[in-house]
Amino acid sequence: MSNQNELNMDMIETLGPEFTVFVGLLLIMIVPNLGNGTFRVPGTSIRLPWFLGGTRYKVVASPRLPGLLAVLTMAVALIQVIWYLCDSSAADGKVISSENGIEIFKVNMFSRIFEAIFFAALLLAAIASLDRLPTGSQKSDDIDVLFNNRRQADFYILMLTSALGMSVVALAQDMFVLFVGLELASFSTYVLVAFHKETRAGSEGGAKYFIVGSVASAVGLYGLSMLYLWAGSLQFDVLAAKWAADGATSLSMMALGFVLVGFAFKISAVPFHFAAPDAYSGANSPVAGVLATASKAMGMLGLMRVLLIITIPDSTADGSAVWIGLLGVLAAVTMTWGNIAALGSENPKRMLAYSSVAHAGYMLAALTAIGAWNWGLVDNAGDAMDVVVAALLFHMFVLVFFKLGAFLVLGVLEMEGGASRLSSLAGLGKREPLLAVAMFLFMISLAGVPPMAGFLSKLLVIMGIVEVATGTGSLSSIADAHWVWWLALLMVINSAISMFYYLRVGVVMYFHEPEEGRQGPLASGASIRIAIALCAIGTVAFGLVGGELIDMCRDAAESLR
Amino acid sequence: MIDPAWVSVLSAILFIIGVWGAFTRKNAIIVLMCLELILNAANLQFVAAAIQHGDATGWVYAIFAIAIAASEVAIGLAIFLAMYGQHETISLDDVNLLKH
Amino acid sequence: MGGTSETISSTFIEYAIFIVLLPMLAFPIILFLGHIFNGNQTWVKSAKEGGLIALPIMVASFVLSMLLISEFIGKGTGAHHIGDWLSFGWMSADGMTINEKVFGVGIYIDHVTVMLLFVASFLCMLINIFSIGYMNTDPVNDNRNHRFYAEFVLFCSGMLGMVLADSFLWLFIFWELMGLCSYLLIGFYYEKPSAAYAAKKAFLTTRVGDVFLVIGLVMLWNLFDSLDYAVVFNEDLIAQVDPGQLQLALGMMFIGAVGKSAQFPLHVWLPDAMEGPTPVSALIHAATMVNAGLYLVARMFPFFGAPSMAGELVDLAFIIAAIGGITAVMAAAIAFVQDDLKKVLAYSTMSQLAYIFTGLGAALWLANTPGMEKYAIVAFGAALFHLFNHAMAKGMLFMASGSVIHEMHHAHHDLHHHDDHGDDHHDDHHDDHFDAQSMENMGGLASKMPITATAMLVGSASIMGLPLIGGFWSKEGIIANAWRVAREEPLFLFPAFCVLLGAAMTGFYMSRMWLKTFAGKPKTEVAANVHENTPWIPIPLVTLTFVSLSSVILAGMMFTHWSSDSSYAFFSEKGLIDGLIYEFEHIFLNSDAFFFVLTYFVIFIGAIVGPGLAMALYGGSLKDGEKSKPWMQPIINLSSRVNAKRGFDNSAWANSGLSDALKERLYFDKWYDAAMLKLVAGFANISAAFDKNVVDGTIKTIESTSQKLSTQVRRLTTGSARDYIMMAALGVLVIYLMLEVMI
Amino acid sequence: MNIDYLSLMVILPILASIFLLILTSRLNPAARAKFDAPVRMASLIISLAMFVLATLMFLGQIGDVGWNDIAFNNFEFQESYVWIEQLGITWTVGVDGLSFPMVWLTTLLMPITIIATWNEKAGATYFPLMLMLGGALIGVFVALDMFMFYVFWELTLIPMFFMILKWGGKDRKYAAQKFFIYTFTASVIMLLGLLTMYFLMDTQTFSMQEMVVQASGANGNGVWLGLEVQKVLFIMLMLGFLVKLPAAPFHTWLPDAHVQAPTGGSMMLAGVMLKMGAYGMFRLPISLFPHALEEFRFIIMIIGLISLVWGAIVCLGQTNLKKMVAYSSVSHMGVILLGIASMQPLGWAAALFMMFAHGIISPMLFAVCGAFKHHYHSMEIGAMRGMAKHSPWLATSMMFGWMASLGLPLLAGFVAELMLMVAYWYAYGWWILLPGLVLAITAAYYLWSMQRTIFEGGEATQPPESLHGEPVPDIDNSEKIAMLLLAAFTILFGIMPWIFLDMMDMWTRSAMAFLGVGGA
Repeated sequence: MSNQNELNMDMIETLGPEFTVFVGLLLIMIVPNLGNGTFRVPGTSIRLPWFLGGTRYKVVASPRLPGLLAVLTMAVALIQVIWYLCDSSAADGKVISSENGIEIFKVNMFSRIFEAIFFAALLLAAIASLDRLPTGSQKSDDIDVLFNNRRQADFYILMLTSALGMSVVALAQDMFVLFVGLELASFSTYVLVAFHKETRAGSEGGAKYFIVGSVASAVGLYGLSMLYLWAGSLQFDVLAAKWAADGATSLSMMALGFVLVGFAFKISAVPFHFAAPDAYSGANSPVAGVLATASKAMGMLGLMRVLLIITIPDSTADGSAVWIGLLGVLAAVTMTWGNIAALGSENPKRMLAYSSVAHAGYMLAALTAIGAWNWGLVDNAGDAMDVVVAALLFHMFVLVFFKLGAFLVLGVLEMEGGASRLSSLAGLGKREPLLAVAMFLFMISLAGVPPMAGFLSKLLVIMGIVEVATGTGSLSSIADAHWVWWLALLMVINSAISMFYYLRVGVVMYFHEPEEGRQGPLASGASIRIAIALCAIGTVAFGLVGGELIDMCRDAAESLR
Repeated sequence: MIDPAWVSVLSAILFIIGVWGAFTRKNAIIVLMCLELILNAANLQFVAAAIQHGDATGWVYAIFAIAIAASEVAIGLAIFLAMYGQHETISLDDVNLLKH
Repeated sequence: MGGTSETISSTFIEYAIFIVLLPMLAFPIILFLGHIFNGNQTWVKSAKEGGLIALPIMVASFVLSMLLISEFIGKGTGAHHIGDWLSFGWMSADGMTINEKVFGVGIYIDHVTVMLLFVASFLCMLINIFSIGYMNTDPVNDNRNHRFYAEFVLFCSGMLGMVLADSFLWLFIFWELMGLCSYLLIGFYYEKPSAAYAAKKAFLTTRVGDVFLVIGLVMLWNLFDSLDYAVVFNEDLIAQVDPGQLQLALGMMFIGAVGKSAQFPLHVWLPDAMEGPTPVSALIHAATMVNAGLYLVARMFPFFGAPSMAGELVDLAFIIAAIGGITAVMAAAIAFVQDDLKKVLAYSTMSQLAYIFTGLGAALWLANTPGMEKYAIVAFGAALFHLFNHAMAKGMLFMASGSVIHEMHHAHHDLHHHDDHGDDHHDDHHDDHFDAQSMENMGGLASKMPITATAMLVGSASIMGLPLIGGFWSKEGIIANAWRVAREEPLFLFPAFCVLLGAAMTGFYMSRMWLKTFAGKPKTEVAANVHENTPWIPIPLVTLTFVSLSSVILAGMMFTHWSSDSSYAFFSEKGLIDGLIYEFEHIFLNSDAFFFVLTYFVIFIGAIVGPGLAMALYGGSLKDGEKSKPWMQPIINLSSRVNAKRGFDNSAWANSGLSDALKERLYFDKWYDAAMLKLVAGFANISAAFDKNVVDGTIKTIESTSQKLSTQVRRLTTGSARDYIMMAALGVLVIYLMLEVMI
Repeated sequence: MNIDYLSLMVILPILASIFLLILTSRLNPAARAKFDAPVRMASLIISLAMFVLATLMFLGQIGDVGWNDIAFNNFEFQESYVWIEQLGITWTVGVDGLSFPMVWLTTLLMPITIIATWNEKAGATYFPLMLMLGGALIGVFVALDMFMFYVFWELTLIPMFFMILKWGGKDRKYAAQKFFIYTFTASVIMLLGLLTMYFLMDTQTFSMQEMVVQASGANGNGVWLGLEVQKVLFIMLMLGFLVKLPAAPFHTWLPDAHVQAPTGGSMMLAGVMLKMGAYGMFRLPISLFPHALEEFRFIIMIIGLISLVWGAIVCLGQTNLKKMVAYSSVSHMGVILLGIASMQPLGWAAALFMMFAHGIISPMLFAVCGAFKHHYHSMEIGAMRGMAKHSPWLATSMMFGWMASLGLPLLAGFVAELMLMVAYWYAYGWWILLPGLVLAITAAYYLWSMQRTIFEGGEATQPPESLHGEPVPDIDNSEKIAMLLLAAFTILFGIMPWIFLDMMDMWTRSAMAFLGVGGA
């Protein structure tokens, strides 16, 4: 493990993806503004070209440029991340610390895989957005009018800043750094959600998301301050040591509770999820997709950092984490609430939002299982954690494909004129068979039907839970299993409930006649279709051959310890 | 010198006021102000804790938090402005097109 | 009885399977050819729409059967194991070992088989001939006779297979096959709702019996681990079986026989089954299939005869006899009031089958009672001989009735054609205004249809048991043996009285039928214009007349001592003449005073009281100037005289409640229908509704409730950001409270 | 040459189906209609090839297998490949006396179904779905890896869902969802049971074969995993299979699915898909938890009885032809449970043969129903009478199918019923009156429906209004071929049941000996 505290090539290599994003950010800011602008040397009439402003060059004036730049940036960053992931020795365990030895960033498989999730989600969203932001505008109340040349750049800048913020969260070794990254990402997403500010729904969704989100993160910040009060540092290792030494005090519990509120909002766990459906329905679909995948993964990351690093009991200790009961209840309520609410939802985006709540419940259930990690685990207490964390990572990774994919399909419909009613999807099976098939794949993957990736991920999660619950594998009756087993049962039952609304999408697509005026194939949008195709391929491929990814996730899970 | 504990109490009071205000007030701007209250409560706590622990990092945290609060307000106001442009109100209760 | 049968080797038993297979293979061929050549003139004329394909097959079957019979009659039993049909594992009760068990398939022949085989193959062949005359000359059957012949040969295959089978399993399999054919043939005129109803009723009623038969077979299998006759009739094995269990098993099987042979209380299907074409009635519902139940009971004989079972199975024997007794009287009584020629015969069939059941019951009782075994063979022989006589006579009677109906119909058609000159002369066989089967429309046909009338006369006499003719020998035997048992066992007085009463009733209703049809003056114009001119039909009639008349010779051949094992000797040791003398002596000059009186009493009531009453009521001379054949004319004259002298008005009786009840068939059909409709169908409808509303309703309620719940849950998302924050705050509060509780 | 024929039989139809579906997906409806005939022909050829393959396997032309000597937990044509190494998941295929008849049946029904529904609309999509369904079904039967089994188990839902949804009747939307959700719910609970079992094993494995070895090793002297656990896992696993079977009271998805499904869907659903449930029971809970089976045999028997009796009684109250047949399926599936509960090799063999026989007979019933609907545009019993006159082929087929279903001797269904009765009486004595009663009720509802369809209908009865006065048609040639084939096989297996019964019998015998269950 090497500590670094100055900017050098090694650090750039270590933080390669982040630098890439940063460079890309600068490029998007600068490149579209390149022109034949000159500046006059003061006191002279000599005008030196400084290439900013003036008449912009034709190449850089292309409205597509910011998008392409963002896609390029994200693609490069993703490739870098994958490179690191495949070559685990390259960047593993590298720590960036401040001069007084405070660890700021730590690069390991765990953070890398989250970066991969973030970049993948944002890359797909960016690709999908390429066609969604046409230049020029035709009708005054058309959503397309929102996106003029200038705002192209804004949109992608925000995407890249959120990418940056998220990777900071992934890398952070200090709670406050994590929080700063979280805020950076959050602010970008607030604005992205409100990017439709010229529509009533867009501005409203943005405002609500902002209000609730910022209250949540403010509470989180307050929690941090209490933590700081408690431990005198916000370093993870310091906090963990302190926790191990002191155990749960009311101050630390309260502090951690507040911190968790901030993350719980991000993963939209009940009862912090209320703004999510509004935000998803107000935002445009790719952004909503990002919220449901990358943003959620970010919240999950925070939760895992706090719960699994700080508050996990010693592996030698006999017992479970203090929060296990709480998290168990939260998980149960969240998954059930989400599914029940989604059952009758007539707005597909809200439905997906509620389904995302339910997925948060599944993930919380998995975390709960980790809380029981010392349950009868004689051989190796850490194993269960690895398994469950790996399952969670896998789940969040593949969720990018089918959750975002589903939103992107709605995005295609939005380009035509809205996807806020289930009936917008009507007749898609006839109009766009491939899109409909893709959507159906996403839906059954969300529900967890083999051989989709969603099945494998859910299977892994349930396997993780069951493995923890069964302990050493000798039970005299099922009642002797840890109670998290019942969470697994609830989870499968919830999967069955969720089948109802996922299938309904299929039914609407294939059964219902299209709405008035929505006949024939949809307007072509090559890039969004490419993104959807990628999602579909990912959904099927990771379901059939997810082995490598599972390996990666396992490595990542081990590096968390 | 004041016992840092009292500062914590003060910050707790501020926090409670802030949270209370956040869900009792309809006016978005006032909610924003309540948000600031919560953030400032955190700042106070940071500072107090920094003194208590004799650790300078707390100060740094506070300064960062102020910057965050500032940008939060900027974003918030921009979003509310957009909202006002569409809904012609900044009452959070009246902006409920999206629900259920 | 008792005594192991001598197993003899045989050449023809190797080929016996073809007796069954030939007609079975003819089934698809006729069906297929009929489908292809439907309406083709060559097919209609030369092949008689399949009739002339079926006939050679049936002749071949008959010839093969006769060859087989010739090898076995009076000699012993034979078995030919063809192979294993099913083999399966059977775990012993301790769960330790799994043994291999099999259901075999093969041929088994003993004297019961021989009797039934002859009856079946002979009548199948004759009725095939009759059918060609009957079916192919009626336009209503055009273009669908091939279906008739196909189903006919399939039925024959079933009947012959049942008889030849070497295990109860295959007996049941062919039994069901017959049931299917019966169903199809009763429903031959599918467009008639009454035929459709009758077909369903027949199948369902027999099915009820079959269910019990299956259960009985299953029980039997569990007792013996086999259903092969060779195994289950082994006395050593029978000795190891619990008699109570065996009696239950046999009792269950008997219920199956009750259904198939139309005995009380599963008799309701038989009269309705007359909706089928007359050859079907003759073959299936009089001569062969209904005998299957008798055959099954006769097959049980070895169980009753086994020494280890002595005295254990008498209850079942009594039940069999009692069911027979009840049915004998009941059916005869209903036959009093039927006007439909075929219905009278149908009830007569029921009644006569009941006789045989009583006879078998008595025989089984005798076999099962220590000390009485020696009489069992006489009772058994009487029952089987009656089966033979009845099959021949009733087959003939039905064919004769078919002939009458056929000619009536033709006559009606001709008249009809003359009357309204073709403005509406489509061939509607089932003219609402004219019932060709009703005796009320007949009368005086003796002169116009001499062959038919003769056949009918001989047949009726045989059924009635007029001395020396047909059923006389066997009926006397049955009644005598029933009484023989009754003398030992008072319970048997009931069936014994029943059969005695039945004898008189038979005399009445058979005479009534013949007189109403053939004597007196034509009651309708149609009856006055009847001619007997259809080809093919007389052949079987004449043949069977001679068979019935020759029963005296058969009696001399000791048919009355027919038994299932080799203790029956074809042409008893004494030879034909000695046999005859023995039989005459035995019947008319019985040394036992009781039986001596009984014989003459039966002759008196059956041959004098019954017919005399019928003559008094229904007798009458032919139309002036018409003469029937000399052997019938005296009877007609006598009836006319009795009628004139002793005739009385029976309208009081005819209008009485009992008469109504009999016309309504004692309300059995009504009650059964009501039970089906009200109880079963009602329960089924309720069940269906329950399934829909409650079982499925639960699912639907879960669904709709969760939808409602969803609405409620989503209502919490009010749309106001303040509420969201408040919910979150509340949530946090709850969480902290929970933590306080938990920690 | 070493070809993995079983995997081929799974993969080939699925890949072909995906290929055909993608091939025509971008075309507009008119252009796609041109593909109907070629796609149909391609599907038929593929399915026929599979049938030939399976038949050659059976006849020993491929592989030279002694089918009647396969002992329990031994498999033929076994092949194994690593699938997801990280989880120990493999792609393992193999067949034994339990699964091969079902594989063969599936390959038999695929071409027959395609022929029977030759003129189905939108064939370019329909026939590939049929192929996919067939492939997935075969996948279920040949899978020897728990994961693979579950994957194919669920995969079968998807093509069937679309078949109901796109080609179904008026209420198809509801029926398709109900079908999917109901069975999915049960199967996820089964999945949880499987996973729990997986983690309780000493040596965790997804291989069913190794699982059975492990389980029987422990069951021999004690109870594998403990009786309590075994019972819970047994229930969880059985739940999934009981719903699929379906057994009362979980059967209500079936009538809806059947009534709404297109003919081909119904044929496959009744013919093979229901059998998945019974197959799964034998393959997993029974093979693994014999002690729990002993504990629950009476309850299983009662559930079977309820299905049997209730299904039959409800049949009697139906006025919809297809619904009646659907409930009769419920009734017949009860027989399988009775067979299992009898705990005799004979009873198990009866259950297996019932699966097989019903797999041939019920497609015929549904083909008849489909033809009825297709030609008379109505499903109500009594809407069309006198079929014997105007539609002799359909009438004959109906008569044959109905008779086969009510257990007429020498047709396939009888053998199973007879064997069942024998074993059942041995195990449960006078309870036999109830199955006996059902034999009569079954006859009653079939005869009742025939009386109102085949018979009657003289001059007085008018064809239904739905025909709009057009002449009443008999069935098409393609339907005739399908019916004839099904009838031929019904007779074949009725007269010569040993063709597959022997291997089933061998399986049940060795299974019972191996598991150490059975007897009084």
